Order: sequence, then structure tokens, then C-alpha cells
Amino acid sequence: MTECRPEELLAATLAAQIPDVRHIAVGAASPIPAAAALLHQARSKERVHVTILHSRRYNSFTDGGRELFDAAAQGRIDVFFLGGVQIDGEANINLVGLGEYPNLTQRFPGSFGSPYMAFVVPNVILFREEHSPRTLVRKVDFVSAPGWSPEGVWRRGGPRALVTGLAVMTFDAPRRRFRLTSVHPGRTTEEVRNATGFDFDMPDRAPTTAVPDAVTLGLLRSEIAAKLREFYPDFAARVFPVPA
Amino acid sequence: MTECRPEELLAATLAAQIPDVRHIAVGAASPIPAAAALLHQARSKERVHVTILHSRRYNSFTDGGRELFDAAAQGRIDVFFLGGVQIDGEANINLVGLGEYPNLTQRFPGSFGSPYMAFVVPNVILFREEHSPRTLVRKVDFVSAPGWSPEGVWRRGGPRALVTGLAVMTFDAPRRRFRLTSVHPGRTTEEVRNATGFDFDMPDRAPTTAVPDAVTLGLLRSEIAAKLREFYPDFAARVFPVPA
Amino acid sequence: MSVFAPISLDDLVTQVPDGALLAVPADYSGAPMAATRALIRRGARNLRLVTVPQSTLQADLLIGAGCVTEVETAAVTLGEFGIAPCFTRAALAKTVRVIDATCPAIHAGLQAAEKDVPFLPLRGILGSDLVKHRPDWKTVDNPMAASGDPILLIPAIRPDVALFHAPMADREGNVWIGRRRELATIAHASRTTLVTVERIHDGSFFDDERLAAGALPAFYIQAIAIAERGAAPVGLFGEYEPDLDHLRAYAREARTEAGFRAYLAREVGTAKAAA
Amino acid sequence: MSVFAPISLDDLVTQVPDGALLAVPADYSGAPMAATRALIRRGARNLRLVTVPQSTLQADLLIGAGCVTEVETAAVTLGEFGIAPCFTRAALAKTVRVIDATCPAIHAGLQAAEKDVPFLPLRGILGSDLVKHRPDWKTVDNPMAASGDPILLIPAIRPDVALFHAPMADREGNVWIGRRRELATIAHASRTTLVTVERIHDGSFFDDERLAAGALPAFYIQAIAIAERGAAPVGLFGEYEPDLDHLRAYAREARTEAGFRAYLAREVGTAKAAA
Repeated sequence: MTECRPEELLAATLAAQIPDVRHIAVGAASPIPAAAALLHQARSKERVHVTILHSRRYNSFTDGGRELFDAAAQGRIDVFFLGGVQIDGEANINLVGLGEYPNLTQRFPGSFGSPYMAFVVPNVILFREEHSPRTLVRKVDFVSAPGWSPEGVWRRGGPRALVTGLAVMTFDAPRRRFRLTSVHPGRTTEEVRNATGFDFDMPDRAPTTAVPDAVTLGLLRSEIAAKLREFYPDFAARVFPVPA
Repeated sequence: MTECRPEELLAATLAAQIPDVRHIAVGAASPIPAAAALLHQARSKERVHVTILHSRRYNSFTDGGRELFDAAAQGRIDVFFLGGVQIDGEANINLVGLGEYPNLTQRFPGSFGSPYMAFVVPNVILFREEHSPRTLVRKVDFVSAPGWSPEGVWRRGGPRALVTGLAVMTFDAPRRRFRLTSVHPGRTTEEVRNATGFDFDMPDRAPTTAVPDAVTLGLLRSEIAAKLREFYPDFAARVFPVPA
Repeated sequence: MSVFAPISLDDLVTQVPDGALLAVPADYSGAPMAATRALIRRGARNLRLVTVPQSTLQADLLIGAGCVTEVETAAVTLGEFGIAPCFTRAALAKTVRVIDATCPAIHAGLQAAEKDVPFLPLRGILGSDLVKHRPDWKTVDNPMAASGDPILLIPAIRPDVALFHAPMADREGNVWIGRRRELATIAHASRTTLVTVERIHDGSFFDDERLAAGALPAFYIQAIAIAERGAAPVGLFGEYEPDLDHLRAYAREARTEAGFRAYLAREVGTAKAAA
Repeated sequence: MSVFAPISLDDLVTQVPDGALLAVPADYSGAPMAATRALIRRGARNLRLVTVPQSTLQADLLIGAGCVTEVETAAVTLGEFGIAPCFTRAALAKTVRVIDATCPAIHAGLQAAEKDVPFLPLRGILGSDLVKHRPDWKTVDNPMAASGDPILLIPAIRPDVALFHAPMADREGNVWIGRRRELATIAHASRTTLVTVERIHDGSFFDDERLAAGALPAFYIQAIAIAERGAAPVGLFGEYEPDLDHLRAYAREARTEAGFRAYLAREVGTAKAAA
């Protein structure tokens, strides 16, 4: 039973970063954050609204493509997830490319809504499975969304935490620094340090990331898996195979 | 047959002020302008779109109350009608009140969209049945919509003509002056001058406003009257009584 | 998607606090007349109205009943039945402060709030005396233009409460507004949105794309009450026409203060004494 | 309300002039794939795309086929199938100029055009490197604030042509867009709007308030062509799902220039020689 897949650990770990809120939104192509949001919703006593852009059932927007951004601006979206091809020690993310823009050596899709959502959503959770000096860099080549803003610049929110395949870090915006919060089971602090291209604070003894308990795994494998099948069929089939 | 009601004369006269256009819009509570727009449409060889806010059938807006104004801003509305409790010699209109604002001695409903439509619609036709020194004044007490703008102020359109129960005038925006174009049948230039509180240009001999011909009257009394019955039943019943 | 429970009309209007900035829809977009009467009965005070962009009977009743201190509006009128008598009296007596606006400025102010930006620019209007009397409107030089190009900035309008009537809500608490899209804008711009509906639709609007197209999602809405013929005597889009005889009679009766009091006693019921 | 006549797909795409600024909808709002293939066959050149706010196969095909000189976008990608190969190659080789944007800025730019104002303000974004590389975006001090409060102004985006696919048009030439309201905004903001539809609805959407709620009025639309499964292999809202096998195969095949050419020859047909 307690054999836990990496995706299950990450979904449960992301869910643990979500504070008590009313509305969690998940952008496109984000199956693990979607699982985390649905898990949070399933365990919450209060009514929690989950918007998953990728889904029809979990997307009740009717005012066009701008509504996600307008609703976020109105303060109606409390949690959003952002990834980054590069993420640096000041929580800047890069979704545009490597090299000196516009003379790129590698081109990524583009910034999407990140430079906006990172400002207007109170709790932004950064998520990148690959934890390596290639992804977690000292300084991103291109700032799609800045991790912090100087005083005097209107900003309601920003990155609060970073979850990777190795560890969990929290971001201290005033100090512009990450702090290691936990290391995933079977991984070491040393491994995290070596895999991270930026400097960060470390407690003397980093705890191990909590493994999802049986109830949580049960929820993920039944209720949540069933929901994910609607809009992430490939992911659901791979991570939550239906027993033959 | 050629017995022509005043409303019919006014509708035909307003229709004569409408240039070749694609889209005529008529605001609320404007049965005579509505008749004029429908008359123009019926006589046009080209497809002319008529929007009558008061109607369900002639209102295909689906983007809320702002759509009239946005569509006008986009240059998609070529003709609009405006009234005025007061209209002055520089084509300013007042829909707010008499007296020195905010210390009014008489209060009218308010400016509606006039300060906007007067700028963005190329051809604004002013219409006020009562032609008296009380309505056509030297200077309006409150400028709801200015008739002209100084150089350097963005402005696509504005008042082009004024139709009243006595006469037709055209407005020369660069000179900020009206010019008498025609006097309605049975009225005199002298009468117009005495009834007008502002100075205006007069030709040596002002022609008589053309009376609608039999074809036009036929259109008004059959096709147009039938359409008006949907959204101006009282007006249609009074002006175009259905023969017993 | 959980199921919501409608509340009573009286409970609904307790959620409009005295002093609130209250958005008032135009007649064509669901005038909440039953809720307005309940609001008057509960003795609401010091409301500040913003009409979107104009109002007829709803604003006139609230003003006449003494619930209002201030109204931002492009126009208050009874349309084909003439002047709005209570509005006109209150404006002249200055018992209500009238903040004169124009339709597109009210729409733009709400759209600014919808985006949580401090202002939206708008063409036209410059040279209108409205601008002189609106210190909150600012004329600036268009920062995108090379040379001088004055343009008006309209500040965001953020109602405390949006209150309107709609044909139906569904079991999830979504409200069907059809093509009255200004109701979505008002709800987006407002802190609290309260809705009365004719009926509850069994199911979810989102099960049918045709209905979904006219739905306002539940997460914008704080409370819903059922009020059959809740817009009467004003009409409701796609449902029923205005009661012209009623409105004509109101226009006549409310011409005097005493006539208005009689209308209020008969049609609205006893208002609580002013606090 | 006169009756309109649909035109052929080939005639429709002649109304997209070479060099036009062409609005490209996202996959969820009616990617006009049949029209895109026809546009490639007619040998369109020097198109400037603005994706609203991102694109997948449509932009990638147009770029790969050599129709495009410039693309303003928040992202071009094949979503779960990875990078958009032609976009990525062209961006790195600089055969297409990429104007990097962000979703809400593209929406705001279109809304500015919808109101015919030079700009819309937007919160956030400041400090993103996007701002450094967008000389057309201006940071100003919020004129409504007492003290310094920097805010970004996004200039209006006015496409020459909006082109999208929708489920149906009616006999009057109105188009049903359902809850894909960005299509209304794009049409409002654009000089010319061209639409392909699955089918013609017999009657008028305005005869039924439920359908009217999702209608784009005919007066915004210059021409309509019928194209059954006109969004395939991308999906169409409320109608059909994307063909995932096709998209997966494209992602693989187009990884090389030769593979892309083979796809183009097989799926699109012969393009006219470049002018």
C-alpha cells in the first residue's frame, strides 16, 4: 500500500503548500498541480472552488480568455501554479529561452500569463520536477515573471514555495531567498545542494517530506484519479492505472 | 393623400439628412428618428443596418450595455440622433438642467451617452420638435455634449444638422454656426428667426422643406408603421392609426 | 460542484449594508424590483447608487423612500412616462447628491474595476461640462502620442454590492444572464453580488454549451433568493414585458410627495422607521 | 434582416491580404484549420500574426509554410506534445520575428482597440524582461495616485483580419460563438472578420434568447464560409475533440524540415510558389 509513486508524492506535497482558500486555479498542461488542487478540495471542510483551465467540467469561465486574468486581478483566485524552464534563487522564472535575448540559443514557448499571475495571485506555488543546476540557476537568462518587486511597485502576491522532484523550499520575498523546508524521502540535503544552481538557506537538519498517508493515497487513486481521467487521460492512465 | 402629419414630415426630413451609410443607430425614446432610420433603410439599395435600442428585433447587441458605445468607437455606427432640452448656436446640447450647475432651478434626466456619441459618430443629427427661444438658446446652461472641439482634440464626428418642428439647419463645425437650410411648409423665415434664441446664417431665400411624396408616405404608413408597432405601440397607434 | 441553497428575499437584502455603494442595473437588464421593495421595507439608509448606466423606477423609489444620499448616473427618468419625480425633487432640493456621468464612462469605470486597474481611458467627452464637475476624472496627455493629445481617464467604479434580477439560477448557484453581459461586468467589479431569480433550473447550465454561454459563474455570487415576477412592474428580458399601466400611474401619482407616500404604502408596505 | 450568402473557403482566404496583421485564436476558441490550409495553398506571404493569446498547430503551420514574418504571442507550443517545431526553428534562425507578450496584455490590447483608445493600463508585469524588449509598452506614473505608483500601459492591438472557426452561422449572418467571448473581442477589435462554420442554422439566433446569448452580430462579419470539421485536427468547443494521434504524429514528423515538408504536401496540398 504505502508504495507511493513520485507523482503521488508531488501532488500530496503541492497540496500541503495550499493554505485555506476559496479558489485554486490551475493553468494548462499541469496534471500534478491539478491533482494537488483536487486533493486539497476533497479534504477541505469549506467549499473550495477549483478551476482547471484544461478541463470542461472544472472551468466555468464564460467571459472569454481574459476572465482568468481579470478574476485573478479582482482577488478571486487565491492560489496559482507556475513552472519555469529556469528558476533562479530570487524566484524569477524563465519561460522564453536560453542565451542573450533576442539572440537565443534555445527557444521555449513563451511567458504565457506568468508576468501577470505572479503579481495578482496571493499564493503562487512554483513547480518543476527536474531539480538540477540546469533548471535551478543562479540567474535566469530571461525574466518572464520576477519573483519579487521593489518597494512602491503594486504587487499583491508572488511565489511562496518551490516544489521539485527532490525537495520543498519556501521563498522569503523580503529577503529574496529560498529556504529548504524538506527533502523528499531517500534524498539528502547534500544532493539538493549539489543539484541547485543558486544559494539558499538550509536548516541544520532538513526534515523529510511527508509521504502521503493511506487516506490521501486512497483519495488520489480513486476520487482524484477518476476526475483526472476526464481531462488528463494519458497522465491518469500512466500514474493511476485502472486495475485489470 | 398628400395630407401629411407633422410626424411624417419630420421623419421624412430626418431621413433626408442621412447620407449613404452602413449602420444607423437610434437611442431610447426616439420614435420619429426610428421611423426616419427605417425609412432610409427601406429606400436604400445597399444593405443598411439599423439598430433601435428600444426594440428587440432591431437590436442585435450581445456584449452588454457598453456595446453601442464600443461599436460607435470602432467606427461601426455612422449616424446617431441626439436631442437636447436646450440646444445652442454652437450645437452644444444640454440634457442636465437649467440654472448654474449644481444649483439648478430645473433638473432633467441626465446626459446619457451624448458626450461620447457626439465625438465618435461621424454624422450626428440633432432633433427637437419644439423650436422656441426656450429650447434653442444662445448658450446652454450646461454643456452635456459640446458641438465642436478645439484643434488637437480627437474627434471623429459631431452634429451635422438640426431638425425641428419649424425648420432644418445644417451645422458648420469649423465656423461653429448653424445655417438655415429649409423652412417647413406653412412656416416663414421670420417665424424661424423669432423662435430661435441664437444667431445663425440665412440664405436670401430659404426653400421650403420638401413634403414627403406619395411613395414615401405609403412606405411610412404601411411598412414602417408595422415595424414601429412592435416597439413604439403608442406612437404608432397615434400617428399611423390602423384604418377600421 | 456543490449544491447551493437559495435564501429568503428578506435575508438577501440584509446583505446590503447601510452606506453601501450599490450598483443599479438599467431596466433592460433585470431591475431587482422585489428586492428593492424589500430593501425599502428593511429601512436601508445612506445608500450610494451607481446606475448602470441609467435607471427608472428602481432609483426613483429608493430615492423617494429616503434610502439614498448619493447617485452617480447618466440619467434617471421614467422614459416615455416622463421625469422621475422623486429623483427630480431630491436633486433640486439637494437632499440627494447627483454625480452626473455619461453611459460609456460608467461602463468604463466598471471595466477598470473588473481589471483592478485605477482607470480606463476614454475618447470624447472633453469639453462637456461633466468634466468640470468631476474632479475624479482626469484629463492627461496621451502618453502613447508623440505630440499633445488630451484624453480622459475614468477612475474605477467598485460597487460594494451588485443586486439584480435574472430569469434563473441552477443547482450549482450559477445565474443565467443571457446576453445582458453588463450584469457580468457589474458582478466582476463588485465586492458582493446578490441575485434574485424567477426560478431554479434543475441541473447545471454548464451541461449545455447553449446555456453556458449566458451563465454567470457561481463564484462571483454571494447569495440568491427566489422572487417570482421579481422585476415587475419593470420587464424582464426574455420573460415578461413592463406593466405600462402601472408605470404610467406611478408617473402621475408620484408627482406629489403625498402621492408618492400613498404609492409606497400601497405597493411596498411599511418601511421601518429611519435609524 | 436580410439573408446572407456563404462564400467558398478559397474566396474567403483571398480576403486575407499578404502583409496583414492576422489574429489567431487559441485552440479552445475555434482554430480555423481548414482556412489555414487554404491560406497556405493560396501562398499567403508576410503575414504578421497575433495569437490570442497563444497558438499551437495553426501558428506553427503558417510559420513553417513561410507565410509569416512576425508573430506577437504569449506562447506557441504543441501543449502536451511539446515544442512547436517550426516556430522554434524560425525563432532561433530569426526568419520570423517573435514579439514576446503575455496573455493579459494581448487581451488588454484588443480591448483597447475595441474601445478605440490608444492604450489600456495593466497591473503586474513590471520587472519582467518583456517590458525591456517592448518599446511600445510604456511605464508611467499612475495619474490617479497621489504619490509614485508605476503602472504599465499596453497599446491597442488592431488586427487587419480576424479569422476563426465556429459551430454555426444563422440565415442573417450572425455567428454563434457560445462562451468563447474572446472571439467577440477579436471581431470588435479587427477591421475585417472572416469566419468558417460547421453548418448554417435555419432561422435567426435572435429568435431564441438562449441562442442570442452566444451570438456575434452579423454587422461585425465580412464573410462566412462553410467548412465541416473546419477546426480539425484541433478540436472545436462543444462539437468535437482534438485528434490527439494526428497532433502527436505532427509533433514527431515536423521535428525536421523535411518531415514538415512531407506533412505539408500530404495534409495541406501544394502551396503556390512564393510571389
